[in-house]
Amino acid sequence: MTFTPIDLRGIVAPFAAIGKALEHPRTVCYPAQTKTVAPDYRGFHTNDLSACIGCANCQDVCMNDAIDMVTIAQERNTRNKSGCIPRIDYGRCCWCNLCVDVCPPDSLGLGQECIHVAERSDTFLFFPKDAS
Amino acid sequence: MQQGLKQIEGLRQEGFVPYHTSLTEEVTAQQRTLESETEGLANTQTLIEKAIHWFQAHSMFVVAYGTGCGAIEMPPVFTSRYDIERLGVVGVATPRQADILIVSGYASLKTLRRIIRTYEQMSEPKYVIALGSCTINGGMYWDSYNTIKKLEDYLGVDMYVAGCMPRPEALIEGFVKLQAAIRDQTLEPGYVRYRDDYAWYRRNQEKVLGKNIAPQYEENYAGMELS
Amino acid sequence: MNALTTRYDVTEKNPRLFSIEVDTRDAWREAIDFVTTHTAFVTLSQITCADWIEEEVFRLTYLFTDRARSQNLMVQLPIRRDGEGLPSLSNRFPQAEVMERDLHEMYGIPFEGNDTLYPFVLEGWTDLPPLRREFDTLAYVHAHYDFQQGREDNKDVKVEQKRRREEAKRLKAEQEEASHDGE
Amino acid sequence: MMESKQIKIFHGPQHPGITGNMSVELDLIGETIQRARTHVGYLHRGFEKLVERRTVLQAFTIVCRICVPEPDPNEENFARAVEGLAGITISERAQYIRVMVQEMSRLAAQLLWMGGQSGSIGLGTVGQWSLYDRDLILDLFEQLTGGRVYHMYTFPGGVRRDLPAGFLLRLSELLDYLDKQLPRYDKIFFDNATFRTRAIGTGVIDSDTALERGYVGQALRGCGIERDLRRDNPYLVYDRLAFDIPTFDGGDVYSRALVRREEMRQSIRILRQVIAQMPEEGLVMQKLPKHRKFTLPKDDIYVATESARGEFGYYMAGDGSAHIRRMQVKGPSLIHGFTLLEPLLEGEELSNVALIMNSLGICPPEIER
Amino acid sequence: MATVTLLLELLLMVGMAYSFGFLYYGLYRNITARVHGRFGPSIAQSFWDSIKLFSKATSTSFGWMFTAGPIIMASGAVMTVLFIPFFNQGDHLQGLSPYGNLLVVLYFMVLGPLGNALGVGSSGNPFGAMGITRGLTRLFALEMPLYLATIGLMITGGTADIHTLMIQQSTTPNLLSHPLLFVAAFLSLVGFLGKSPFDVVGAPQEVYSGPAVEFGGKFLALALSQSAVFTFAKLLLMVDLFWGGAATLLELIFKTFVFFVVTVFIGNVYGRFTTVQSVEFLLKVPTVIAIVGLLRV
Repeated sequence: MTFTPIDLRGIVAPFAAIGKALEHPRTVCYPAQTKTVAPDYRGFHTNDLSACIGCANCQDVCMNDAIDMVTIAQERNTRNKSGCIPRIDYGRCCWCNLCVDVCPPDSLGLGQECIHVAERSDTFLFFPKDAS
Repeated sequence: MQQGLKQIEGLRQEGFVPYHTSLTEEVTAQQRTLESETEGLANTQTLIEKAIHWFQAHSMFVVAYGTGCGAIEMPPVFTSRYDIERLGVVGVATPRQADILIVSGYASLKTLRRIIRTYEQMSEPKYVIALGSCTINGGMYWDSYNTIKKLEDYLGVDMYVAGCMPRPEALIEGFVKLQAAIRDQTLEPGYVRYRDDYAWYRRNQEKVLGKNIAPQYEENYAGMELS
Repeated sequence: MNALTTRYDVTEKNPRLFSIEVDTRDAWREAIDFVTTHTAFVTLSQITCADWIEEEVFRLTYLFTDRARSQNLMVQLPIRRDGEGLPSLSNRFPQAEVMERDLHEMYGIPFEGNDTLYPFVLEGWTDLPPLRREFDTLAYVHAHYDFQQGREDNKDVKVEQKRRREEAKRLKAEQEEASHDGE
Repeated sequence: MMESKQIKIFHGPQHPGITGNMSVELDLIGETIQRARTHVGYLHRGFEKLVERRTVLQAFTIVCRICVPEPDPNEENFARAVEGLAGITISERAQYIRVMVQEMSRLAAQLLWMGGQSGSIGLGTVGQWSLYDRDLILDLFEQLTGGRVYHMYTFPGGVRRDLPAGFLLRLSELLDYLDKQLPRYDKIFFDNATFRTRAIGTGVIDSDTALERGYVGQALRGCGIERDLRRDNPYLVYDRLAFDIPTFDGGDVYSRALVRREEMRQSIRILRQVIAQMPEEGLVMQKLPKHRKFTLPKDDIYVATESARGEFGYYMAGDGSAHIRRMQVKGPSLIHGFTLLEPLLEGEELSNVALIMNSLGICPPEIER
Repeated sequence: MATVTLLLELLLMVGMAYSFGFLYYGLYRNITARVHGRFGPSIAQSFWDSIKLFSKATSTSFGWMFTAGPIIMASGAVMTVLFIPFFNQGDHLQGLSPYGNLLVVLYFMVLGPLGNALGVGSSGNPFGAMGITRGLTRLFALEMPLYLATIGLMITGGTADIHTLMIQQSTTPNLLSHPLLFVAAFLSLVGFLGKSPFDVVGAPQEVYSGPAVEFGGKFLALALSQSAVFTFAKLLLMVDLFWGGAATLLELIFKTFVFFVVTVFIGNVYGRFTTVQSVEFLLKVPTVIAIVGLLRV
């Protein structure tokens, strides 16, 4: 191991980094300040209930078994032959968008909302937000 | 507690609950009232206890253990883009010094042993944050033979963060909520549950890991068994 | 490449990927010797095994890469599924050691002469080697792990559609009957 | 037999100086390593089993999880393997977009590596800056694909979405920013006397055996062997793009760092060309059958992509059904983590373990899948 | 009566060292954060950390030796502070310095690491043992230049009394009259404060935070507090020896802060040497500088 010749540039140049201290930090100070999520972000599901036909294509394509088809109390779409709408288990979902791709009436979508935090693990079973 | 569970079930049974935040907020609000009625947890703290809880909430040491893929969103959280040190959260190297264990995503069986060992070395009060779908109900590895499905069966988990992977904001939100819960003492901490129901947790652990939970650090570990 | 085509029946999968097929262990040994000494394919990049349970074989693929890293050659060999082994290549290619260790764990193929065949990624695994086709991972999961409760109200949509159609028909019939009675 | 002076420690899995969830078992006398053994399996999820259970198009969502720091080479490999087996050709525009995704992901991975490498010698400042810059790339990915880390964007038959409006403009703004930023990293990191003292002459790879043993990426280019799949075995439209393959002769940690430093500049150069050459028109996604009807013929294929750490290969075999019969992942880390790392660590000081592991870019999830 | 005042003053000195130490630690975190391009925590964050750690319900111990370690460490730091005068004039906050001199201070500076070694050794953690070995090796190399520099000062001043040394600098501080000695001592200070490139002892990426590996809860709190006190003591000693001490509290804060900021910047822009490299460096560069400085005295 040698120190010769003295690496003067290597000793002095790093101090240029101190200049960064004079710049104003560009930190995103969440939660005080939020960054806008990209418009096409793949967040939690939305479902246009007036269009959903309850066909279970989304359930079929989901490899994570994350989608249940559940009977709804009040019907919103007369063309919904099964009377069921998808319910998503966010303990399974991987936000891959495949269910959205196969949706025949294009009712299912992924919204921009993406943050859900809870103390209990059984609060991750949602009906998608109604987008109609 | 039990009653709260039933209420959630009831809400689900009704069928149509339009939007997720309303569901969770309602449920947690109901749970809160139930808990404070039955157990009287809140509002009984003395001033000193309040101060201590405040300090505990505003100083959190996270043990550096990236157990799964969620570990990749931890560097942005801890560095200059999101800078969680603003909230008093810093990373430390060893479990002895730490308060928070982040289980970042799926835990394979081999990792679960190490997680349990890490968790048990941490000094109380300690909290667990579970990141991602995989810790809640198996996530996309729900049919994998080597990952556990529900982390809560094996450890006392305090906060779940949805996502695969969760955004850095979601992780910070998890910390913020945990801080609020510690400060106001509104949660039944996971370590208390783990201590009180140890037999149950231990049984679950033994079910998947066998009788010897501790990792095998015997001499010549590498060449131990030739099959 | 020319040397190879004169001696073996080379299949061209695409302009940069070729494969040769051998049947027996001796032929396999010979092929590997030939490939690594007489052609430019000197790097053992990967050892792969595919389980063809219908044909009762494991199809092993030894992937060789040439010096310029521009072409790949697959040397393929079927072996019996019931514990037939192969000589280890770890003497000639140090990197084969860990690949064989992986395959031994995942398929239970014994590689003769590799003394590092102890557990690789699994710890205390007592079931079938997991990548064999007869190992059912979902059954294993259901036997060993619990899932979250609360999803039992899942409906089979086909059944539901049929039920609702019949119900509608019944309702209509009832209505018609009622209107009949009214007359 | 253990000598009395010898101690055995596990460097990991819960250890700040390890690159991911793995561990290295070290026998030490004092702080000198006598023997190193790599242990993996902490991240084993059985991908290859799960892929067999799913249909081809379903399986695509799972492959990006195989390597967390840079998921895109996995998606690229998977897509190209399926396309190769099913005989799909994709449009030129889709190919350019894929090249763009690859290079952006390479840049992001190199910036992440820079954070790890500087962190391994306790120079946290560099990591803080470079992760910020990486995050800017992730922001662009978010706009493009809808996901920050797991993009699930490159799909058999093209890419899943067209570029959003004004995307290329934002990308070129980012490239300008990075152009200004990279010299700052030179000053604080690559020219830093302490990094040079630590890295020069540490972890030297023998160039004679490097090719035969199947080392890839910076391990090869850092000891003077000019190998890069993008040029040797061109895929997508890399043969229409001009770029250099940087090589350095030292074979040590510092040479590998310099290779990566130069590669970042080359990635920027490639991205600039992509922006200039991107075709205006073109179908980004071919029409595919439904996922249960999409079948692969009974055939096998090997495809490889140059990831940020070297050749990343997939072997894939179809069996005539909608499922994949076998998919095996060959990441750069499998060989680097065992065949290369174990001998390389012997005789080194404990302090250099993190340094060497970071410079090899060992990423455990692709070793054990 | 004088004893009571003295005792009160001693308490005040320790209290001041404790609060300034934590304040500086908070500032260190903030300055570092700014260099990183982020906002950083509140300045009082380190206080909160230590209070939280003291309030931990459990802290694992490995027997009385392990418990004694941090206590010896803390007492070493406290004693060091007590023997260093805060001001160069007046009678107050002189501590025990009239009863001891520079040699006593140098002696107490070694006590802490030795106590640490005692405690950590009994935990049986190999990383802790390794950290201690590193610490003691580095300590030996750090003391060389510091001792040589102080010997130089003692020769020129003709005394080992810190107060006298301070008064002698009223015209030109030693920092200007003996720059080589200052540089040598300052490089050693960087090491003493555990800043890069000499932060081999607790290097998390290497020895898993070294001596502190088994410290949790109250032990870690004690270790943190002693390091805060110790940091201030070392800065104070440097100011006293090379910058003529301080007449007022503000001057004291200013001078120690300047030294502190310089060490922080050095720590921010350099990476870490290995143990061997840092020992070699310390034995070659600062020691040689100190010897040259000593010859020119």
